[in-house]
Amino acid sequence: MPTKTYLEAIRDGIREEMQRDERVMILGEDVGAKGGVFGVTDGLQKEFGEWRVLDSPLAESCIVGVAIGAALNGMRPIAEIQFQDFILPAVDQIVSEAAKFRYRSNNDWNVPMVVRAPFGGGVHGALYHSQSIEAIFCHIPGLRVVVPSTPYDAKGMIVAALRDPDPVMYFEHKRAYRAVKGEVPDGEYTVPLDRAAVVREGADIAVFTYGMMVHTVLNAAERLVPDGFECEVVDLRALRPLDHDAIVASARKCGKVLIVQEANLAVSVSSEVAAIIAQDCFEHLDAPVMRLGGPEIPAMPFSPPLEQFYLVTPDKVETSLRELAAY
Amino acid sequence: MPTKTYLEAIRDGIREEMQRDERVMILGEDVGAKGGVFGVTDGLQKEFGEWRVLDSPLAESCIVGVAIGAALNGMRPIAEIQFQDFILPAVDQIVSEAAKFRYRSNNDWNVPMVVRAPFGGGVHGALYHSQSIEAIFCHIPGLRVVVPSTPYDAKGMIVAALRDPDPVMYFEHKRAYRAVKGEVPDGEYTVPLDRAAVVREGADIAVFTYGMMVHTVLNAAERLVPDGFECEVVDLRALRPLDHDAIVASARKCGKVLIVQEANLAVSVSSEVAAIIAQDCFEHLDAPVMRLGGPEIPAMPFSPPLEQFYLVTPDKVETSLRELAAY
Amino acid sequence: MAISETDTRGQAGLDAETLRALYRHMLRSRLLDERLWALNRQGRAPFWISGMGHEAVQVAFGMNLRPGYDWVAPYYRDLGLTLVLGMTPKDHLLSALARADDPNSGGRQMPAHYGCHRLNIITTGSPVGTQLLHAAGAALAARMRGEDSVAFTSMGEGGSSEGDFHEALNFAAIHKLAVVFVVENNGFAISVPWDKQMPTPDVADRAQAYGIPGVVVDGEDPMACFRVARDTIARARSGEGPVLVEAKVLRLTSHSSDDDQRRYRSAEVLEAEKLRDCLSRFRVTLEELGVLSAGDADEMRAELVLELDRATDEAEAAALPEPESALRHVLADGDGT
Amino acid sequence: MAISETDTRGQAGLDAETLRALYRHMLRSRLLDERLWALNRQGRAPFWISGMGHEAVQVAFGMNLRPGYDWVAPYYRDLGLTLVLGMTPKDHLLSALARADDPNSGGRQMPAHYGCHRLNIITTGSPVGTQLLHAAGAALAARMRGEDSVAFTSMGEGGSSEGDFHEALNFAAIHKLAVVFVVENNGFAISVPWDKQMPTPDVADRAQAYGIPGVVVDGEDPMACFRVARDTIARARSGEGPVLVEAKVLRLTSHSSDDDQRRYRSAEVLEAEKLRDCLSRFRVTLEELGVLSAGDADEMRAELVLELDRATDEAEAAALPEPESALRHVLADGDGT
Ligand SMILES: Cc1ncc(C[n+]2csc(CCOP(=O)(O)OP(=O)(O)O)c2C)c(N)n1
Ligand SMILES: Cc1ncc(C[n+]2csc(CCOP(=O)(O)OP(=O)(O)O)c2C)c(N)n1
Ligand SMILES: [Mg+2]
Ligand SMILES: [Mg+2]
Repeated sequence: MPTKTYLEAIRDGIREEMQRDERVMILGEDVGAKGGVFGVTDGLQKEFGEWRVLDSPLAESCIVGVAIGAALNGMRPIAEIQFQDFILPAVDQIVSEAAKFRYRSNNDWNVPMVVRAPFGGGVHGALYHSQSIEAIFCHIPGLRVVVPSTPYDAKGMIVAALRDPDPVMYFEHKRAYRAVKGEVPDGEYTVPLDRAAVVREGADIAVFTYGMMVHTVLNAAERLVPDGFECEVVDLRALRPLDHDAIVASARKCGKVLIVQEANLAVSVSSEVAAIIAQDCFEHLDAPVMRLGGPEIPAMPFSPPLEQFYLVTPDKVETSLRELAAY
Repeated sequence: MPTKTYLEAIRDGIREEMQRDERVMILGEDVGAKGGVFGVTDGLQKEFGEWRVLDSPLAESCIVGVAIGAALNGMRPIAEIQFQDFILPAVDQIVSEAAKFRYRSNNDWNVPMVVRAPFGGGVHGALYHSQSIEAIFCHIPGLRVVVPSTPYDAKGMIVAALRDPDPVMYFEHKRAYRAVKGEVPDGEYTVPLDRAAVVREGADIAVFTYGMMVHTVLNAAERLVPDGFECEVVDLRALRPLDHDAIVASARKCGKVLIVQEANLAVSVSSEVAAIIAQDCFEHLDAPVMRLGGPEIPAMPFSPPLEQFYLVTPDKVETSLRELAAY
Repeated sequence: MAISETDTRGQAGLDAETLRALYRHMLRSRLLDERLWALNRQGRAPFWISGMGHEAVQVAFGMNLRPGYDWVAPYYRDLGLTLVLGMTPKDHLLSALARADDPNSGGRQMPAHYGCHRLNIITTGSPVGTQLLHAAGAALAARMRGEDSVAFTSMGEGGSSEGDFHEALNFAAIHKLAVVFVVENNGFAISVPWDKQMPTPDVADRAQAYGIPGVVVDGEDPMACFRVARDTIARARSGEGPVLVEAKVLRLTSHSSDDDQRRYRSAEVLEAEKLRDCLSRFRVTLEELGVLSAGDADEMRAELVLELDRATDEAEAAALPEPESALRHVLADGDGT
Repeated sequence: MAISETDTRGQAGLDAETLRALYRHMLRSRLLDERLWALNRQGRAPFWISGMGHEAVQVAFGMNLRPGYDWVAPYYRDLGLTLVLGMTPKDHLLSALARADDPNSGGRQMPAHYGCHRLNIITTGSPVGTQLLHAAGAALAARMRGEDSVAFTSMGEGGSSEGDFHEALNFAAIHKLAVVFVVENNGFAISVPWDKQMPTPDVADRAQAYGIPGVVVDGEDPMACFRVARDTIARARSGEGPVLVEAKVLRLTSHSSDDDQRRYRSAEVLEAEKLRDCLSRFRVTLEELGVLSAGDADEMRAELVLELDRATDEAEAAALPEPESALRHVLADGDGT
């Protein structure tokens, strides 16, 4: 199997699906000649033309609202938001509209649309190019929210998202684009949009995480091996709906739980995972359900010492794991 | 002390603060001659004039964005959003702007603004006049989010909000407006924006809730008394930041916990309260941390049987409490 | 713009059949609307929001659209439009009574939240203004496939203050999409008068910002509305790009059944407006023109009331939704539910 | 509109001192801008986004505003503006080097996110377009207190596609607020050319939607910019309401240090644009007019480079923020932190 970057895997998935299905189109800022600010759509306008890879005006509500309309009229649009931070002007179109079409029409209408956006920090992106605000969408019934962490999943999930009949929020960690490489099959395959993956097996501590943090956690997990602790690492992948059964299974198996995310903790994915475990694994727990995430500050600052202070690092994860191990 | 409705208490708080402080102003749809769609601002335009009680265009981003600008230039604006459901076009101004001014300017600027909006269902408001989407804002550092449940708190907290130097989201349960009455002192007082309140003491089950659900829970709690169970009911009031110590204290005291809200549960205030308890009260818990809320559907439907199905009622709370009691 | 507003008196090119149909559609909408108010006042329907006074422009556009081929992103006042396109009084009665068979939403939404896939009427929510972008998107898809369908979308003048208004007109104009934007300007957004909503008297002025035609039409003049509808839809269909139409209409009722406009509008003004009602004036015009003869209008009314009575009975007899059905159709269900 | 665009050649009413100041401010901004690029290219500053080519209009407006009295909601290219108002090269160097004493944000934001309470420069975030509403709000407060301050706000032509653009102009026009909206139209939003952004060549056309004056000015012509700035600010200050100014400018660099415009723009066009650069042409003009004599410009430059060198050294010597300080100033802290 060829080895690809996370970014290449996303692009391959999009390109192949565009070749297979002429309804698939991309709408967003700078997606055309520039190929997006990170290069995800590089070359696609040349291959598929100006309409199918359309440079939108600088207006996020327009990008999503137009994508909704196109989806209603037979297209399979990708609405690309340049940075997750800038998705907020489109929140009304996503939450009030896309998420509610099927429900409010009693199944008469649906919106097969994918909203893609890069999130996460550690790239000197400062307050507005580093955010992880997926929690907002994870609260909203009617949406799917997914975050792949590997090139394999990135391709399989973008294809699955493009075939899903409902709106899918597909968030990409921008630090993973070039830093994360892995094997990616040529040709067609999908990865389900509602299943977590156990990416490391263990019986001592269950760690739930997603996105770039999967790699951070895997790194930290290895550091405990010499001391005889085996972590089970669960890549949530599907943030809405969450894979309830997988979460409960790993938490029960290990009895100790750490939840790790880059976003700040309050009212976030980590909160929901902890709540599920507190309700459904009570009799299996051997320790407090611990969480590790960004501090409760508005966003990741620019200056290197501040950015570093914000980030969840393997060291910080290791510290939490050791605390749990010792409990 | 005079008895007032929840609605009158809010209006009294606003009116008195407008009399005391000429920087206080109101901007929103229909706030003027009509006095708001629920009548909260009734009479205020007559008393304070067209500028200080200004009918805005039908544009929520404008309402909040202009309020931010006015706050920067010395005013203490209330941005009134007609229904919480319609706050979404303003999410960018609230989350990207208001919530980040102090932080991003390193304390050089701040936004003393109050955003008011009615939330909640049970009034045949259907999908877009019944929502409880406060969770979105509870995730966001830089905001305060409060929900009073009594007329006393409603007045004290709106005054406190208007004196707070940071943006405060002040959500009012629309069913409480006329249904909830209580004693409200004449004249000036404030209620802190970051403190929960134990509204019923008990040692058997701690129930955490807010808004109209406080009354639903209090009703249900009484039904267990004949069986010898005393619930401690905690009105969270402050949803961001949450009153961590009060939550931990009641949870530890009772060892059994139920969290009740009208909003759907996933990634919500209930999740965060459960996560806090799962982490900080582990050794004191005698039962799973239970949650009760709206179903995971996009919003509360219109038709009476559907609306009734959605609502968290005293019966449903009672069932959960009995389950916990029997555990 | 190219579309001239010709003399609005006389038949002006519209044949008698068209004129009778125009009147009949308007009357049908009005009668249903009155019925829905009555049901509300009797406590049988919890909510109604009316199209009274807006019928002429709605019906005129409806008659010039191709149902099920063209795209329609309406707003809550467009009762008349949906009827012309093929929805029925019974459909809307089922909706107002929140019955399971309400085709708009299965009783999930408030009445007047229209939607019908078969007729390409895009489901509408309550947030004002969002639908304009959906129309632009539908038109984009049609353009990409080389179809000549038109996307119609409408809103009040209040809605034109939302950012989505700008974003939709801008996008449609950039790509010369076949979108007909119609603003039904009744001078009020609930209680807020137009001059607190916009700095110029005409929403149509905004067309200049996008280099597209802006047309103002007297929305109480059905014949003028018909011609503007016919010409603007034809123009859009021929590929000349979007157009913005502003119909000056009357809101003959309070904003909705929850509102009482006497709180913020004077009794004299309200009285005076009744005299300008499109429906009664149009009847007089058509009788003067000989398009309707003496008993015609009354006969039409009687026949429509009959339809309405039957529809009301059927709707009232229809079942409410099952409580647990509230859980269905959040996402596509594997089991087809 | 009332403001006539008079002959842009000749001094046209501007005295030599004003013209020299105009040139000097522009040069100061350019030199700082070049320095910031150099620091970026040397790997000492992680990011820069430039105002090169936009200086004339920025400086012209800056010179006509009253610092600390008027309100300023700028955007990231407005380096020149902030310098005229009273910020210093050192301020921005501290910012670019993410130092603790960066007055914009204490090293929290990317450089070019301007803010200074003392000067009424409202802190800017990255989301495009939001600042226009803040300017309108500041002007509303001023209007309520009866003050004659003006709120200046600026953005690119790309930003004018956002809904907030419409909402801000609409609100300001309804209430005749003293807001001067300036669009620095450089023809590109990152890689997206203006014709994918808007349907007409001039953003100024949008003024018609709000019944306010729309002025197009050659943003590479400092004297024309100065007159437009002077007249529009005076008009706003006198209570005649908002105005929309569009300056046609050149983006002489890539969008930012993360972009390479050669990917989407031809080498010939880029070469040709250099010849239209406001700065070099203005020097020639001023020398022809005798406002600058032979060595003047070089002397100015030498003096400004000296200032810049010193500022660079000081900024590089300044401390980075303490890591834990990241936790401060989320909400007002009781302890005054
Ligand atoms: C985004 C949003 N904000 C507020 C409302 C509440 N609301 C419903 S209708 C309305 C007034 C609409 O006025 P206009 O657009 O002129 O239409 P009209 O009702 O006059 O036909 C308002 C404020 C809403 N539905 N959506
Ligand atoms: C809401 C939002 N969307 C996207 C971006 C990313 N972005 C930053 S600058 C820019 C282009 C701006 O173009 P324009 O307004 O013309 O200003 P210019 O840079 O040309 O001066 C984009 C898309 C952003 N900062 N904010
Ligand atoms: Mg109206
Ligand atoms: Mg530009």
